[in-house]
Amino acid sequence: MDVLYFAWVRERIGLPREQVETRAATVNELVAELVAREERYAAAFSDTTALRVALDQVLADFDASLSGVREVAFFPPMTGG
Amino acid sequence: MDVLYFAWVRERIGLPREQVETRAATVNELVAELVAREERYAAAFSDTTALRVALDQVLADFDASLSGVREVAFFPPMTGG
Amino acid sequence: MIVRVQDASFDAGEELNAFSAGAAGAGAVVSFTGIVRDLAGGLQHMMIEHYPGMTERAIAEIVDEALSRWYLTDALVIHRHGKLAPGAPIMMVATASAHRADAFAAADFLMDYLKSRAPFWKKEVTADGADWVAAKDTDEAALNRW
Amino acid sequence: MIVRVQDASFDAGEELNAFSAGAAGAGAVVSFTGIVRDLAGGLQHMMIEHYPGMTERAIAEIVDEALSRWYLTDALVIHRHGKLAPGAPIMMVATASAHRADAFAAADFLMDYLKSRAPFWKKEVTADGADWVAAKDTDEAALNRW
Repeated sequence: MDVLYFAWVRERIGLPREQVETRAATVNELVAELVAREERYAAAFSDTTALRVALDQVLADFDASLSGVREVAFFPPMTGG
Repeated sequence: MDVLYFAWVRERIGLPREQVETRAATVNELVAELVAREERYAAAFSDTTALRVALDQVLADFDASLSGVREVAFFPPMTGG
Repeated sequence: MIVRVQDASFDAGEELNAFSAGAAGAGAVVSFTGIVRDLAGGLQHMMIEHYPGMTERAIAEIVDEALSRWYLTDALVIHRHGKLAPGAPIMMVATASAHRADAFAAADFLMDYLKSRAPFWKKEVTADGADWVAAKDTDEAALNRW
Repeated sequence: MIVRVQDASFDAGEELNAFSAGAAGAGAVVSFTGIVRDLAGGLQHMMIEHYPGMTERAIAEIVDEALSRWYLTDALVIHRHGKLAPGAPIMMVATASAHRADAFAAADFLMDYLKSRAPFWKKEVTADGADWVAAKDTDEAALNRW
């Protein structure tokens, strides 16, 4: 699964994207796996209410299923416009 | 007193402006005087609810006083923009 | 604040750029452009009559009201009179603000008031003759929003 | 309907004129331009990061939603990413309609949704460092209007 990070999430984790092998069934489970890896992930995901997630480029909730999903992206609330 | 006409009011009366000697105390009284003059005025003022009046270039009501007023203008509802 | 009442045409894009350049501290610029359209087909031109003197005064009052209601760094109103060809710009409003909601609301307000409170009258000229454009009840009703 | 996501700058006036020329049957054209502003003073530039692929998709969905809600003859969205100087245009929205109320509402709607639902993130770079612009609660709340 491709996992992408944007804005300060990218900066905290230090990567724009990575391949992740996971059996996580939901976004929340994936987040828990990442947080358990290293401090920089824990720092990035310390408050998921301050984050947004997109599954295959569509906004989703953190309890959404990852079944069939190929691309997960984490980022702060958008500030376009 | 200067009396001005715009748009189809001007076309019906056949004049853009004229000097009117009047002792009318209100706009309604002035309208009554004009209507009594000639058919073209009667045609222009047949329905004053379809008209607007400005006194010295400020929108007013037909029962407004003409005391001190130098310029009265009659016209249909505006269609700018 | 700039108000121009003119028979000459104008370039809406150039006006927008000049206005935006002067409002660089604002961040949000909203514009409205009204264009002569040929609704029924066969429009030869539009004639716009106005009331010189009252026009400038009425527009200035409307703009002052907008400036008192919203946080605007600047506002622009251009309105033409005389003979206008189909596709030509009739008028333009622009507002600049640090807040996009203020820029939108003020431009919307300016349009509603210019439509029904500035002394302009439109006449459409076709091969069949000329007709004064009738005011719409919805335009008068729109004023109640503010 | 035109959607452009680009790092190149653009000329808002030229875009407005080109859009209006293509929408001559509409009568009412509303535009919004967002400009990089130097709020606190000392802004060197703004960096806008985006999510290629999702950006175009999200904007197209927002524009489709606007086209389904209002009578529009056309809509335009341009949004830049990359490095932007103070005073430079960030983005632009334009809507064309036969009804000015529709043109205003749709442009206002597009801005609210682009602000909070299109994947762009702004960072302000000053001599003291760089800070990500925080999303505002009022921007999220604005979506409830629609």
